[in-house]
Amino acid sequence: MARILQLDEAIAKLVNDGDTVALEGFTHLIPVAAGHEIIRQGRRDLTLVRMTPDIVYDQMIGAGCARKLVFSWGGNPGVGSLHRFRDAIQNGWPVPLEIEEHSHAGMANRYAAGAAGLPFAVLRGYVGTDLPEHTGTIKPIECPFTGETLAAVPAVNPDVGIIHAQQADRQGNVQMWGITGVQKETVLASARSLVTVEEVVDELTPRPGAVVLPRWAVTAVAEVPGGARPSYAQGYYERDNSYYQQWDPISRDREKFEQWLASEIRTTERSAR
Amino acid sequence: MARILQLDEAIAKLVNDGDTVALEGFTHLIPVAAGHEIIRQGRRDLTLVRMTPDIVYDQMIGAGCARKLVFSWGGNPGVGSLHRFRDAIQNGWPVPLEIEEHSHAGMANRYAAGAAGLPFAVLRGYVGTDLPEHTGTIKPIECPFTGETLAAVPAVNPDVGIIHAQQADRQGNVQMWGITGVQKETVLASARSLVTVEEVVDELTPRPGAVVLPRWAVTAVAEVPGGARPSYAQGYYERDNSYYQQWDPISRDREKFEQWLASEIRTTERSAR
Amino acid sequence: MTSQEFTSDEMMTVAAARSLRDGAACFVGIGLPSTAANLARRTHAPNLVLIYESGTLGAKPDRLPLSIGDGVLADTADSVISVPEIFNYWLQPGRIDIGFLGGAQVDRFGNINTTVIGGYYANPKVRLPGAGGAPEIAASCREVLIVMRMSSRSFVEKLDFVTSVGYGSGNGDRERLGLRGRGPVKIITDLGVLEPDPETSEFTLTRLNPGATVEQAREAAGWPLKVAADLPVQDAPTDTELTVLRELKATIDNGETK
Amino acid sequence: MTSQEFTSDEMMTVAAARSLRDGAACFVGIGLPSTAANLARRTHAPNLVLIYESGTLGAKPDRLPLSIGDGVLADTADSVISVPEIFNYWLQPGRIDIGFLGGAQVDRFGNINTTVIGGYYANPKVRLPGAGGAPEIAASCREVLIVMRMSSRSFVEKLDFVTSVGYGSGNGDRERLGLRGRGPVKIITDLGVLEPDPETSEFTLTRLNPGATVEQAREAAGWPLKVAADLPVQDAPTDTELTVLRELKATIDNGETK
Repeated sequence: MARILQLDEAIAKLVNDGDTVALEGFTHLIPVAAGHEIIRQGRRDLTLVRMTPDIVYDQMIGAGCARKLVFSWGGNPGVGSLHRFRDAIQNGWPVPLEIEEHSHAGMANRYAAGAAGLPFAVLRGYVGTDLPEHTGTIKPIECPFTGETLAAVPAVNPDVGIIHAQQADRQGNVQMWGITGVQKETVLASARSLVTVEEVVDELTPRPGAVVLPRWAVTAVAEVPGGARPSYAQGYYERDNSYYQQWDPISRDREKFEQWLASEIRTTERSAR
Repeated sequence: MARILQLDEAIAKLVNDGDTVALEGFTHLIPVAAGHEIIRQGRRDLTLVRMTPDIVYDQMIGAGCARKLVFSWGGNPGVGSLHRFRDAIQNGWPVPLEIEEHSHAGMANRYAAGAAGLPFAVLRGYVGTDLPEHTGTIKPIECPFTGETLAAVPAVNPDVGIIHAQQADRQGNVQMWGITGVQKETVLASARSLVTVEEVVDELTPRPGAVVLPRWAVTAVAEVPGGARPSYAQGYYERDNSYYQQWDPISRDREKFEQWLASEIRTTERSAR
Repeated sequence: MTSQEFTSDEMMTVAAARSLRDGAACFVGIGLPSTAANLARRTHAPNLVLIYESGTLGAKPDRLPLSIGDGVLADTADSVISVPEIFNYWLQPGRIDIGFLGGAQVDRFGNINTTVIGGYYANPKVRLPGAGGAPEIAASCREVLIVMRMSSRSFVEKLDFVTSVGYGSGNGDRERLGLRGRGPVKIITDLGVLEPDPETSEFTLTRLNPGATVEQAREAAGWPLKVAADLPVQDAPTDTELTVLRELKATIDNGETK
Repeated sequence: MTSQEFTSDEMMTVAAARSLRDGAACFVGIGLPSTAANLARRTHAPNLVLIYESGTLGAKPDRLPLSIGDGVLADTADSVISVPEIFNYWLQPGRIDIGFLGGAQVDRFGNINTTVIGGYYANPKVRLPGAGGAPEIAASCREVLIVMRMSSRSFVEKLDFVTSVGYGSGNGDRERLGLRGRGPVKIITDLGVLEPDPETSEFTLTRLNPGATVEQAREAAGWPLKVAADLPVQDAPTDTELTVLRELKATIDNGETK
């Protein structure tokens, strides 16, 4: 049954050093504030999972939270590379980063298998690519009826799944709408889950296209208005495209990044973004 | 791209003798009128697929349309047995009926695999039951990562998938709401599809919980008001519970059933139900 | 305790309702399970989460639903999802606390038959509806409650077909088969309640219904029924339970349907 | 034909738009593919179905989306579905007619690299974003259009990493690998259009852009580029195409983002 907590309290209770943690949100509703709180609390040795690691993962990796990244597309969308990610892979700064690389279809199926309580998923994928050579978690599997060979990928079952949604009610039922990506699967695949929301309301009003997570499927809810910035929350605020561009020079330079960490994260109670 | 047709025309074009045909609808939105039209047109040797064969399948089987039934729960809900179904299995009347029997979880996954273009699905199911002994389409499969044994079932890919929905627009986009069961999967798993609808409207209004099938994923749409009776269409009419009870004596008796066929189906252009 | 008369069906329904703890997520079939779950929600378990296999999570019907796909379930649910999703994302991973099962036959280890009786599979004496959701409810719910009237025709030495697994051929079988739920924790009957022996997993009469006798229960079992040394009598339905139950039943006119 | 000046990017976008037939279902990435698809929808292909991997089926944006997950896509879509569903129910079964791909490197068989350049996998010279949706778009769309600027750095003899498969090592490889889509049917470049040779599947220059020369194209290919005997020049963008394209581009202020 979901408990409604403060963000700092929720991260302190739910996220431990060494955990496998997934922050999901496909362009929309990225749980950025939760990622910043993980940096603020100094978590280490995390295995970070995310289909599309972008700025918030660049920040977490640059801050030294992660020892491994599981992903399918990593970049600053429309801008370029994630330089903290590259610095960690190529130079081990501030700590070495191991990677486990899939395709979107593979990652989506890994979450779906995790949500379904299955040890693996089957897909038509990866055939003829170099990914299986470098990624141990892609294996062939034979259809017991047709003999055809397909790809198998193991379930992802994070210790903690973190998403951002528009609303929760006071009982902790969660509602999100617009593009909802792989967020339901992330919560259902995870041993513990945190949903940050734009607002806690008395009652959820059913909406077209909404995804509802009942309170008994969620561990904790934290009210964090603006918690998805610089990504967007449909019905609340737009994407801050300039932030993505402004991130590039900060990310490129270790010193500028350290200054950013100091001023925007470590010395603030809650980041402005 | 969906064509909007008359029901008789759609059945004539889409359903051939010997086809595998799935009429789906889980209590709600059962495409009964389409089933009656299949009887009226005298189709034979069909493999009928349906999770919950109830009255409409009893009628189709009694009328001699089917040579095989693939299912997971067969009965007249709340009333008792399907006597035409039993007469066909036990006495081969009017023609012998082969059965292929699964659980709901197995059937739902067979449709989902069919919709996903996979040859099989994996589930935690059937373990310790007598079903695999009698159903050839249940096989063990080993997880290539954990070594665990699970159940595999082959995809269902009907020649024709038929469902009933509340609305389509004039382009053939379909919208249904309320309990939508396995209907999306049925359409997507099938080579051809027919959606009967309560009404064709100028524009679909987005609704909470609605499932939309775009026109390019549907073969044909037919406007058939009341086409789900005696089941119900949320927002249009209620379930006719008395019909289910009245069916029992008709179903029990070959002669009464033949009379019903003659008066309600064969001599009418469209059945009252 | 009540001063009113009550039927054995009412006692069964009340006993089933009492087995549902507040806040639990409960996989409900139509008929007695649905009645019991809705009774519990109106009495001691207002936060009981009702899940129907048609895809309604957290239904809060204001009358008894007439079918597992009744519109009132969709209208009042927290979320309505597809049938593949209900089985794959909700039942299979063991998210659901309690599942109800019934059947035509049960054996001493709580295995259930809802498929065929007599003859052989291809040409049975009685063809039953089949598996439906039962095999995976039996496998994956954290606990299962079986509700059946006792008779030597239904409580049998050997099932004609195993549709759903309880404890298989005894203790340890669930683990050996890799079934992750705990299995059936009670068989609630019109004569009393049976619970699995902690050593052998054999169902043993542990409680009698008011007015029922051990002899009746022994006669109604198709195997030599074990009886607990300490055999309390269940509390009869309270006035509140009976009143709410009868109000609920009055919300449906022409019979329950699946 | 137009009387206006136009850039080679504009020519590429127009060539890509023209390749989209009306009524087709098109899997669109952000940047040039999204611009081309929206241009086509506003010119010759009003019934083009735009599908974005974020889960929007049939999006009809009234401005260029800034990301594949732009709110305008959800607001205008026929249906918004989950990311697992878009890949499993829509892309994987071969329901989508046309997919767009680009990349850092392409080889003569239309295989693409978007993963690493130089060095080795664990310590590359350049770490690219990775696969995203590309491997399965390349495998499962009925046809693929590749859009890339030509240069000997990007049109290479040998890929540093195969992220997405075109024709593998030549004709027949897709069938051998069990890939069900037809594969890349065009590489649309800033100098002209390449199409696979029907015998060998090697990409061959089949059309030049206005103003471009065969020599430029040969120089910009990292392999000995084959050139069709008959080499027409593509029609320059029409006034309508240019006007609509520039209006579309004006709907975004601060650059396209994925």
